[in-house]
Amino acid sequence: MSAPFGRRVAVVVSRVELGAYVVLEVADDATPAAPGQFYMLAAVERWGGGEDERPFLGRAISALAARGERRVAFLLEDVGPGTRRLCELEAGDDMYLVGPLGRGFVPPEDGQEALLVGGGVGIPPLAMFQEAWGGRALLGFRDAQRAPGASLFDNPEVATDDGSVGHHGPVTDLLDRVLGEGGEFVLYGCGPPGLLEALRVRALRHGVAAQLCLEAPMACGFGACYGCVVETTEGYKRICVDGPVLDAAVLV
Amino acid sequence: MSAPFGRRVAVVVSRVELGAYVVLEVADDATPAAPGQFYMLAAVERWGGGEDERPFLGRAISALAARGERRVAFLLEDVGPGTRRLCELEAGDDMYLVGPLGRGFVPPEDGQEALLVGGGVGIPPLAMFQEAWGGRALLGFRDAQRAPGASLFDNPEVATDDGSVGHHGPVTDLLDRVLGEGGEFVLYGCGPPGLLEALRVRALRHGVAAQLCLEAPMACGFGACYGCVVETTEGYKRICVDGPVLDAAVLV
Amino acid sequence: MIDFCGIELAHPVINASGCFDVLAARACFGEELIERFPFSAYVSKTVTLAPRAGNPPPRLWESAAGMINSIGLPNPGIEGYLDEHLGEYAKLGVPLITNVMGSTAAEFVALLAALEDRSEVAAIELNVSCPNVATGLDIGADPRGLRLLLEELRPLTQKPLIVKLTPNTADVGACASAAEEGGADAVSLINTLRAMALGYGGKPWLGGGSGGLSGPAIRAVALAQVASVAERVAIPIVGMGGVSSGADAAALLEVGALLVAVGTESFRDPAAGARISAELARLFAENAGS
Amino acid sequence: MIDFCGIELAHPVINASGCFDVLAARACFGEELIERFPFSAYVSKTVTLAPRAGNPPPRLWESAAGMINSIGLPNPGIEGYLDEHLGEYAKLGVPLITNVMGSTAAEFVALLAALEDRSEVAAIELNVSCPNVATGLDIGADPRGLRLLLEELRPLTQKPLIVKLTPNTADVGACASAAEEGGADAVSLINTLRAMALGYGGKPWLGGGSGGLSGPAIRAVALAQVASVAERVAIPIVGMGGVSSGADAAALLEVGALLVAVGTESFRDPAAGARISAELARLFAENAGS
Ligand SMILES: Cc1cc2nc3c(=O)[nH]c(=O)nc-3n(C[C@H](O)[C@H](O)[C@H](O)COP(=O)(O)OP(=O)(O)OC[C@H]3O[C@@H](n4cnc5c(N)ncnc54)[C@H](O)[C@@H]3O)c2cc1C
Ligand SMILES: Cc1cc2nc3c(=O)[nH]c(=O)nc-3n(C[C@H](O)[C@H](O)[C@H](O)COP(=O)(O)OP(=O)(O)OC[C@H]3O[C@@H](n4cnc5c(N)ncnc54)[C@H](O)[C@@H]3O)c2cc1C
Ligand SMILES: Cc1cc2nc3c(=O)[nH]c(=O)nc-3n(C[C@H](O)[C@H](O)[C@H](O)COP(=O)(O)O)c2cc1C
Ligand SMILES: Cc1cc2nc3c(=O)[nH]c(=O)nc-3n(C[C@H](O)[C@H](O)[C@H](O)COP(=O)(O)O)c2cc1C
Ligand code: FES
Ligand code: FES
Repeated sequence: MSAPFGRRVAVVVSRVELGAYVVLEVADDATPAAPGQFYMLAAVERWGGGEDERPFLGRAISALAARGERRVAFLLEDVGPGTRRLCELEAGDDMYLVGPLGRGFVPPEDGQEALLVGGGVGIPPLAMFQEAWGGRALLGFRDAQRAPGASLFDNPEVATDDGSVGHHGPVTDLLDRVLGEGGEFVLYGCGPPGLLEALRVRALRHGVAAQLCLEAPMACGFGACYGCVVETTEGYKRICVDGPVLDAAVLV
Repeated sequence: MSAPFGRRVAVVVSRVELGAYVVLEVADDATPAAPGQFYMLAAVERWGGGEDERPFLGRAISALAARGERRVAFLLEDVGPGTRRLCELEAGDDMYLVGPLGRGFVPPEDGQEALLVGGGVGIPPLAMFQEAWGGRALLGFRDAQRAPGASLFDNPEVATDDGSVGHHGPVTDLLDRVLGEGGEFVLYGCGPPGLLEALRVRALRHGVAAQLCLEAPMACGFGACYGCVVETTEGYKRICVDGPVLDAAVLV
Repeated sequence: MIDFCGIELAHPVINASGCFDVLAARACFGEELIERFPFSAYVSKTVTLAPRAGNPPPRLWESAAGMINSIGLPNPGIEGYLDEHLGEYAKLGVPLITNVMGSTAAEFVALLAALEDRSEVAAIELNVSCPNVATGLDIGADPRGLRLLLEELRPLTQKPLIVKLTPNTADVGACASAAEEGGADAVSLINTLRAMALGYGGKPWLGGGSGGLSGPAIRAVALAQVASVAERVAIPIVGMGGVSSGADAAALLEVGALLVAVGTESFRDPAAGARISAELARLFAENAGS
Repeated sequence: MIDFCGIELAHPVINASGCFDVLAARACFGEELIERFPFSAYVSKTVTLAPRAGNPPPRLWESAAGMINSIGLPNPGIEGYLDEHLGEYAKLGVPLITNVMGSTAAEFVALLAALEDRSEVAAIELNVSCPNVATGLDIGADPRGLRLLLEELRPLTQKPLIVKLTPNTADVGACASAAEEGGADAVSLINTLRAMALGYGGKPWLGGGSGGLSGPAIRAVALAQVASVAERVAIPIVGMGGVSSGADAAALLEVGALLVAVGTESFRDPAAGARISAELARLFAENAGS
């Protein structure tokens, strides 16, 4: 299913704060996104003029959910001028939207149990995954301001770096426990680079498959600029079109 | 009286729409401005990212009034990305302020009658003049959306281009009538280039003095860039430091 | 219809080389891309003799009103291009321009030879200006060398040769003039300005060390360079650099360009080419009316 | 304290030539300007032998994250400068650098002679790079000519000579190196990039026809040029171009500048120099602590 060609204007229909995160719901009647797909977003008004006279380019943001009809939702954390401006948007504001883009997760085969391992603002693709295909969610957050992100999941197990909510330590502690219990697992991961690397190593060690949702600075999101590459066993791959979800086995 | 050195942050305390214009009142306890002086203004947040990725530089805006204590007011018309952003500011928003800058009007001598001839968004220096030193206000506006600017004056005579309010025609019609009545006049003018030129010509013709408040694109407002020059009988003069008010006799 | 070196184009807006990958775009946007193809001709990304992997990431830096790229010309090499890409591009239904870069004159000769009997290729753009590869820059910045290169290449092909000039030079007009004297059929400019950004800890951010600046930040530089080239040459000019609206495109045409290419703005809006060409048509209609 | 060509400076931030007129600023801001003077040295606007009126207005165009100026070097000529300005500048209490431009070597010789016995002048900056005046550009863009000019000028003065390089050149490193070989004590860069804008009706907006681009838009170009000059010369470098924060200044120092100059940002914030130098000090303190 392909995305509409070009950038369209969509209206923000709701803005909800979820701890340190902001959830924006946007009216859009294009093809719904699949779990792991993303959109390139920009504010229609005042995109620019922030820190270092940025943002200039759109920002890649994962679909959080295709809630109900003709809606797409996003989870945002203010980490720089682009996400700051997006986080500011209110219901009624206009947003530019390109997408859905990229290749999302492949669902598990019968008999396999999906382990969804997410960190911080990397959770949206996994929340959407769980909604579509189920799976057991193991989530890591920095602190209690971010742990409310877990409310997007059914029966999540939570770890926080500062121990304020759930297990005190990295989410990989939870994963190691589950992997230790044994089973036919497939790992689905999304989060900061360190977490993805930890998942890749565990997938190798335990001989389980892992699909990882990667990030890189992106200029276009549709394969035009060759800017978002990651090194794989088959050379550089563009994360925006060959990913963002890649099999851990191809990463080097 | 000199302006504080540097750019300071000031808070917008009120925003009122006056027809097509916006009046912003800003809290500031520096030296009050004299009639004809101006400030360089910019929004603290999101200055940039508008049309053509502008605004970038501050915008020269005349003081409208030093109303009450520790306040300065401005009258704005949205004519481009800079004034658009300033017009958007609400009470509580931060603004960068440099000023007061430039040389304002010199009050009339005893026995002289000040004729204040203003056009459109050029009226603020004249409103401030009238508050300080009196004078008879002749004001021209494009239409009924702009004519409410006249409410800033005592006993103004109004002309509009479309005849919707007051005299149907240019404000110079009003002026010609008054000049025809005879008297010891001094002209004080501020408005679009065409109006200023018409005032210069009439001042020459009737042998009366005229002080004109000029405009030019400005980068700095404090004489640093040499960008805002106008040709005079003594060569190029910087409008920001040698003006904005210049004697019509020096203009060529 | 515009006659560009004997090629008929429906409107004056084409893509800038390396800023639109139709194969990837088609995978993302499906047939709508073809039906609403935004450009009146399609310019390939730079092709070299041997395949290139490109520079290590990170390859992008967002700067004030623009971006810096250090992509490093990844491409499948001329053979891969001819075997895998060209046939697909031909389905677009617009004239195709192949952009090539050699690090020596002999490489350019071989590239031209490989393209000569491919009728799908309507014209060839010679990239003598890429700031990421030392050789491209050196040829393009030296008028004499550029003329000699063109004199060598011109007899080797029937196809129009467009020279993509480097903006990183003291006198771009002299370079354009040298290209014209050497037999170039058109010139295109500007390529990206050499630029750099530091990341955390003060180390160069880009995997390639430095890169090229594009986008609105360079628009006014592009306008000046196109204007000065237009004063020096009679051959058609493809103007580019920071074009993001019909007004920007109109300005380049006003100072002497025949075509306008859109690069970075397509990243922000994949259909930017079509929007810009529509805005341009509207501006022309307004001016004709007044 | 920083030792810049034997001159002691309190911090590494100075003004860019032509971007801060202390006499006008003092009229606007009074004694506070002197008490809180933002720069560790004061660089004059370019002075020429004869007085110049400058270009006809309009002289300014606001562009994406920057501005284009076509001021045209108005100045009272070297005599007017010495008689009316220098004495006032001397009251600032910081070392003074006089920026001069000649359209021939002979003019530079005369300018140096006029400055030689004025002890208020700590150093001389040679503007061989102004894009508004053809000659300045030509000398600065050609390494050989630049070396010859320096060889001629170097013996004529005891004062340090800073060469303000032109950025509108193929290889700024080669120019810097030529200046060093010719005897320059320091180089400064970048000057504005040649640029243009059209106004209503498609006519050039600027009274001077074209102008120079400055501000954040050129920041990444400045960083690349300063870095490439630093690889070629051992003499001190004054880096400038789009500096608007301590982080921008730190990046220029990181790639090899000894001082940083602030131009356009002073227009937006007259006290920008002081803010940038304070931010820089904070960054240094943080790094020293970590
Ligand atoms: C497929 C995908 C999905 C994503 N999904 C989400 C999501 O659902 N929610 C969410 O909040 N985020 C998501 N992100 C991350 C988000 O796109 C980036 O964090 C984005 O760059 C933030 O922009 P910013 O302006 O806020 O921050 P930036 O200032 O761009 O900082 C973000 C990071 O970019 C780098 N950086 C800093 N300055 C620059 C510069 N000038 N140029 C280039 N890089 C720079 C640094 O590594 C920095 O840590 C996703 C990213 C990808 C690729
Ligand atoms: C001393 C003084 C006092 C002023 N007082 C007031 C006041 O009280 N209220 C008020 O509303 N205005 C006032 N102005 C006018 C105001 O400063 C200008 O209109 C300002 O430039 C508007 O900025 P903008 O971004 O909104 O519009 P711009 O887009 O800057 O357009 C304004 C005009 O600038 C020119 N222009 C267009 N594009 C550019 C560009 N890229 N670069 C340079 N010039 C361009 C055109 O002539 C255009 O008509 C005053 C000006 C001066 C000099
Ligand atoms: C990501 C990227 C990749 C580019 N790749 C090429 C290329 O392969 N060959 C080439 O000649 N120019 C290349 N360019 C330069 C563009 O064709 C164009 O000259 C430049 O970006 C200025 O136009 P713009 O400001 O519209 O982007 C590239 C530019 C960008 C931003
Ligand atoms: C309005 C203006 C006037 C300038 N005048 C001069 C000048 O007289 N002599 C000179 O050497 N450079 C001049 N410059 C160039 C600056 O010194 C500086 O090299 C350039 O602006 C880049 O720095 P910035 O981006 O911080 O402004 C001028 C720049 C501007 C914007
Ligand atoms: S973001 Fe441009 S190719 Fe991936
Ligand atoms: S605005 Fe800079 S000198 Fe007047």
